[in-house]
Amino acid sequence: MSIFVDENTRLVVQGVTGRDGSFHTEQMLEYGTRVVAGVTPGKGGQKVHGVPVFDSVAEAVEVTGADTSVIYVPARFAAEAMLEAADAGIGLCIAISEGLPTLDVMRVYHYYKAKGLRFSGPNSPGIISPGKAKVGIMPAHIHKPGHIGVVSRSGTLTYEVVWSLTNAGMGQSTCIGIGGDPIIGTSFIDCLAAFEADPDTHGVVMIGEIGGTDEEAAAEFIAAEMKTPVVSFIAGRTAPKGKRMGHAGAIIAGGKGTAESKREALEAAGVPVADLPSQLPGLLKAKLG
Amino acid sequence: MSIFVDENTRLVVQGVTGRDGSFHTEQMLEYGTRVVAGVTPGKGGQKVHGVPVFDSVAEAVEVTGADTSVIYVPARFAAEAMLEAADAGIGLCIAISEGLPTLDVMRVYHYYKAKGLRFSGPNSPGIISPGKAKVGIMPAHIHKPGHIGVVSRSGTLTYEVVWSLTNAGMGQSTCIGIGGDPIIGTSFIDCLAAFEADPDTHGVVMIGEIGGTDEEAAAEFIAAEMKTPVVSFIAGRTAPKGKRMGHAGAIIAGGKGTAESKREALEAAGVPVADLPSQLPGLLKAKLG
Amino acid sequence: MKVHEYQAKELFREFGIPTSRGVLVEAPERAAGALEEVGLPCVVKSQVLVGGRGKAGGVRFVRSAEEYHRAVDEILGMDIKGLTVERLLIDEAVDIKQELYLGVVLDRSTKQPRFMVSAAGGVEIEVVAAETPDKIFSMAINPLVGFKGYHGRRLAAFLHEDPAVRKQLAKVLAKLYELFMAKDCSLAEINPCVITGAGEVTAIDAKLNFDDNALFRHPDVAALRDMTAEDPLEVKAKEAGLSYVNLDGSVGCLVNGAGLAMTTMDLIKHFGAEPANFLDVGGSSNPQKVLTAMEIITSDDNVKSILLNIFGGITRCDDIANGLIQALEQRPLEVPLVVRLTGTNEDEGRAILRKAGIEAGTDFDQAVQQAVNAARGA
Amino acid sequence: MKVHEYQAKELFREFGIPTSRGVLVEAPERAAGALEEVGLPCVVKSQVLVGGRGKAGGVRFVRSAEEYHRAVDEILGMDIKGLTVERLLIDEAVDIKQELYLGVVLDRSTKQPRFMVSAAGGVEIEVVAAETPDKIFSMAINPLVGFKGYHGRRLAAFLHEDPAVRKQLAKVLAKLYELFMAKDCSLAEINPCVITGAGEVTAIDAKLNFDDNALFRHPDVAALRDMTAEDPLEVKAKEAGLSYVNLDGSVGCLVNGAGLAMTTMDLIKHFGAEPANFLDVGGSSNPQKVLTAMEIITSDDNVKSILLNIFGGITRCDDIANGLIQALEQRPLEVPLVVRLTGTNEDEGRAILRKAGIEAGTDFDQAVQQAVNAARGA
Repeated sequence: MSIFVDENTRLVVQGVTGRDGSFHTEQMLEYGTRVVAGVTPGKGGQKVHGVPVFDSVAEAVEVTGADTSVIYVPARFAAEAMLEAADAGIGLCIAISEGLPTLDVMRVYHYYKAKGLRFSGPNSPGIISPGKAKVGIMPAHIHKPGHIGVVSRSGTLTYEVVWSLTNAGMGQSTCIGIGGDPIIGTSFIDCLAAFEADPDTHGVVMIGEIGGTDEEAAAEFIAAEMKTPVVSFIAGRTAPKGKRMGHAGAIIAGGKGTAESKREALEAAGVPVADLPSQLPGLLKAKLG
Repeated sequence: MSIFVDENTRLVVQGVTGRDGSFHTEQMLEYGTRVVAGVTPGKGGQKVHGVPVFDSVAEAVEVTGADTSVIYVPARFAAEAMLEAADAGIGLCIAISEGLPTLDVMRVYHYYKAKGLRFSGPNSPGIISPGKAKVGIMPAHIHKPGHIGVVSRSGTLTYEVVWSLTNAGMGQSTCIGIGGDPIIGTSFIDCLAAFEADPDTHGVVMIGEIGGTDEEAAAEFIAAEMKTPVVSFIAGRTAPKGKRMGHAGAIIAGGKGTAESKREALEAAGVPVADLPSQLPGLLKAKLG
Repeated sequence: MKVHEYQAKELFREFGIPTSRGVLVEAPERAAGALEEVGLPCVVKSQVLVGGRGKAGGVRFVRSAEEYHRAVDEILGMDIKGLTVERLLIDEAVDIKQELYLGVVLDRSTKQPRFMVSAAGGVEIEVVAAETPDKIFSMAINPLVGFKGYHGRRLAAFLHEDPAVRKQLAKVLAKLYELFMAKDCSLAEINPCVITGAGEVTAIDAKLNFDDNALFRHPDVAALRDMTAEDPLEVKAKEAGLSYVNLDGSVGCLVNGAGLAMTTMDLIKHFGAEPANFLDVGGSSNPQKVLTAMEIITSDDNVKSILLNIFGGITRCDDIANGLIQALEQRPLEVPLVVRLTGTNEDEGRAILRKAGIEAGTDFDQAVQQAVNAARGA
Repeated sequence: MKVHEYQAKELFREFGIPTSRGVLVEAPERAAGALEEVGLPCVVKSQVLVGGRGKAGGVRFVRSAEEYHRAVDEILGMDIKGLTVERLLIDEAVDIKQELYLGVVLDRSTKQPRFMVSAAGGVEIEVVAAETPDKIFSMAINPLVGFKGYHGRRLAAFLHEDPAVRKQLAKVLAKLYELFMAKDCSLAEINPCVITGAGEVTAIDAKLNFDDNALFRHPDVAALRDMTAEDPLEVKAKEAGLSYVNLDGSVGCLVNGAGLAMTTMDLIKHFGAEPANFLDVGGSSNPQKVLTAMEIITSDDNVKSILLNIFGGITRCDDIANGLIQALEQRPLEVPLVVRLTGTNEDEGRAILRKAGIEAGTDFDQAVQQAVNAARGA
């Protein structure tokens, strides 16, 4: 098993005719993901790497039965694309686009919540269940099917960690980039709960970073609810306060969101926190026994 | 048992210092309803018939543990009062006020839906579970505890029917006026489902009227989901088309919403429809066997 | 509340919806000036608050000045479904290539504004819905999020092939939604919305209904009310806060509550007469309302008997009784009165009436039968 | 993006929030005119984009013309936390009876705008939060419904006893929410918001932060950016679409992805040196970005070695390699360069570099250690 995406996922790519959308559609197809449709307003009727393009998500869903969407549209149109997916009956929307206005994402969040739907991201690398489906922009070859769940606020740092897991012989059930923005649709806790419920996930790597208090909340959740072993890494120990470190969400503000506070909370919850990403496979092996 | 309100209901009266609010607070107290608080902005600290008045619903909930609210505030402030109740954690809001702008109620509806809360009304007489609690404006003495559920879009017509049930010796589990506006918070189906789930409700009287297609939808629900016997009366057989009959919702528009269409749908679902309200107790007795 | 086509078009223009250009004519002497402004050919359109103007001969396309003046003469003052034509809209003749239907209504079942659009414009949408339902595309808009670009694109794509026309349609649809929400409409309709030979999108008719309950926050809309186009008794009732509909029967009725009032009408018919009116004095009534209600009912010459039917809830029976006594003092009745009074403060109410020599009953069926018999006997 | 107090106050006035009256002075010769306009006593306030101006001596209350001119002379050109004071706001002295704190922030955990208010205004809210948390009242606003009357009443009731003051506060809070949402703020703060002796509510300081991602739809706000108040390298980076933060260490780094860039910094420190910067070239990078990034890093004299650390996803290793080659052609390096390249199109990227004589590694820890050693050896 795996979480959120798998071999049954029927994917529609929003922004399929753009540079990134087209490139990654090809990559996802190569990986074996069932990309059933693409959407670009005004370009309905075209094909991209053999995938039929529609003018609207609603049409794409009607014709192809798509159930999951991935968003590659430019930042200023991305929130609307997410709303379009929700209105078209898409159950899971994975937003790769970065640079979305925060208040737009906030409104999208409450709309999805009201409808009981899920989105992940924005500003995320996507979700991959190795050997089953890849939805996003992560390089495929670093992954390997297996039993470790990976959840992270970062993109490339996740690849780093996944690569070291794969090199250590530890395949992954599902790897999720939840996104680096202050407001995201799917939280650490959402993913941890899903991993906990997945019998095929035997251990979890959680990669946090400075900013916000989601890692602290996750620590509480792990202590209270999880039997699956979790190990962690927190980026940003050397980041100065008050400066945004690239990700809109990676900022130590009002004394909150330091790497130390997160590390302390996690260690108090029994989660080993690595100094270097390269230490994670070892910590995990020790935890798994 | 009963539905929606009972002896455990802790009621806050919004608009408690107004003419209607104050009068009906006294009536509800006399009936034995646990009116624990009143709210009128700017009048916090006063008492109305011994009930403490607060400036906000949030304070009222904090101090008194109120879980249900009833709204007597003027139409143009009523929608906001309903939102205030929702934000204060009130689980059921019963709106008596009439004349609310429809788009206001529409927004309130979607907000309540998003929060998973329930409101009833507006433009309704309220809800009474005879012998337990009365929340609204219905005259108490016409009711009698028993096993018949009554649900109606009307106010006074409901009293008429309840009175004839009482006179026929058939007490009521709960009587609900769902309101006469085009958009209401609690539908016939919501009430029918609740009555169906209530072991103490042995039969149901559903009182519809012209306008909309809620009675037709209810007929489908009854046919598919209900074992409890239902009888019905539909008001407005003589109403001309295109003219609003008092209730904002009572209008035959675009050929839809006639009394005949509702009657046919109900009879097709096995629901006897009375010609006169006074026939309802007899029809019900026959159904209950 | 309904408004005339010319008023709806003014609101359209305020919200940026393109409309045909027209001039209002309220008196024959203005007709020549209007023609000069609009030019030939043009369309002479009666402004009445009722559907089916065209079929009734109230809309005429004219090519010459002679035709024009004949049309003005014939249509101004014409009777359409009981309403006298007091105003004409002299509208430019648009080069129509295609007629579409665009409408927004309030969808009661999903509690959302719902767009209905069709490429089969120019006819009543109910007819299209009944005969060729697949020619209508319908889409509800969640009001918490509003009308977005993709809604407009989807609707426009159903209506037309041409990308340039689609773009214009999407814009018009967005504006129509904005107007619907901003002005508390219950209906906003462009039928037909035409595509001209030059590929321009234009509204050549316009229909807007407004939520009466929201008029307090739209004084500009409330000011558009055309009292002359409404039944004077209904206007008087509305001003007094009463719901009143004038009907053709002989039994006048004054009832509290819309449902009970409708049922009272139904029972009058059931027992063999016809109701003269629907009248709901509303909840929380004060004596003044009863006074006005009695005035309205008694000013209808068809009324042969009056039934006062009250089941008190938020309405108190003593208030009703006081109002009735005052009304009878000011204007003694010339027709029989039957009173049925029960509910909140019924004892107090009945006592007040008894002092004035009126015996109020409590049984609904009985009271209606009495009123019906009284009307027949008269 | 941050703006100056005087700019924030202009936006306050645009949204109807009462503020103290002030005049901006950017050159000493304008000081006399400003004094004439504002009058005595008044407050001379440095306009710098950093907190703690007061403690640093950048805000002075003056009673006489002499005091005023001395203050202007001393504060204009003053250094406050590394920033030179280029502007003064000469603000009227308000008769302060009470100082409140009113703020709206984005609450990340509930994903809603959150009001924080306190009757203990005039000091940093973080201090109040840490020392006397019960003096703060906090309330989140659901953005789908917005700020309603009851929100304002509840917040105002916490802040003050007087009904007239409460009414004013509720109005100011509503306007502050409106501004926050309309202009895509991430922070909107009035500290202090004062109650004057006459019972008037006035903002005498104003702080607004804006969401950089939303500036495209607020050209008026974007125009307020004070480039002179920002690090010139950071400005250049921002213009090129790069995230860059200048730091004090010796190992310059160019990384794709914020998380990996932060981790690279952490590892540099872990292996015994200090990072010279944070630099994320972002996703979907083009060669031009790498070129600019290299320019920025090499223009920092503290840099003793450079680490290029790329793990390709949406970023393609060949794009990065091409950008690097171009950069090196335009400006040969004077410090050692360590390249670590892996991920999407890594073979192509590595081949491009190999042609230019650069051997790229794949191991993260190893690459950082090499760069640290290189910086130390230099």
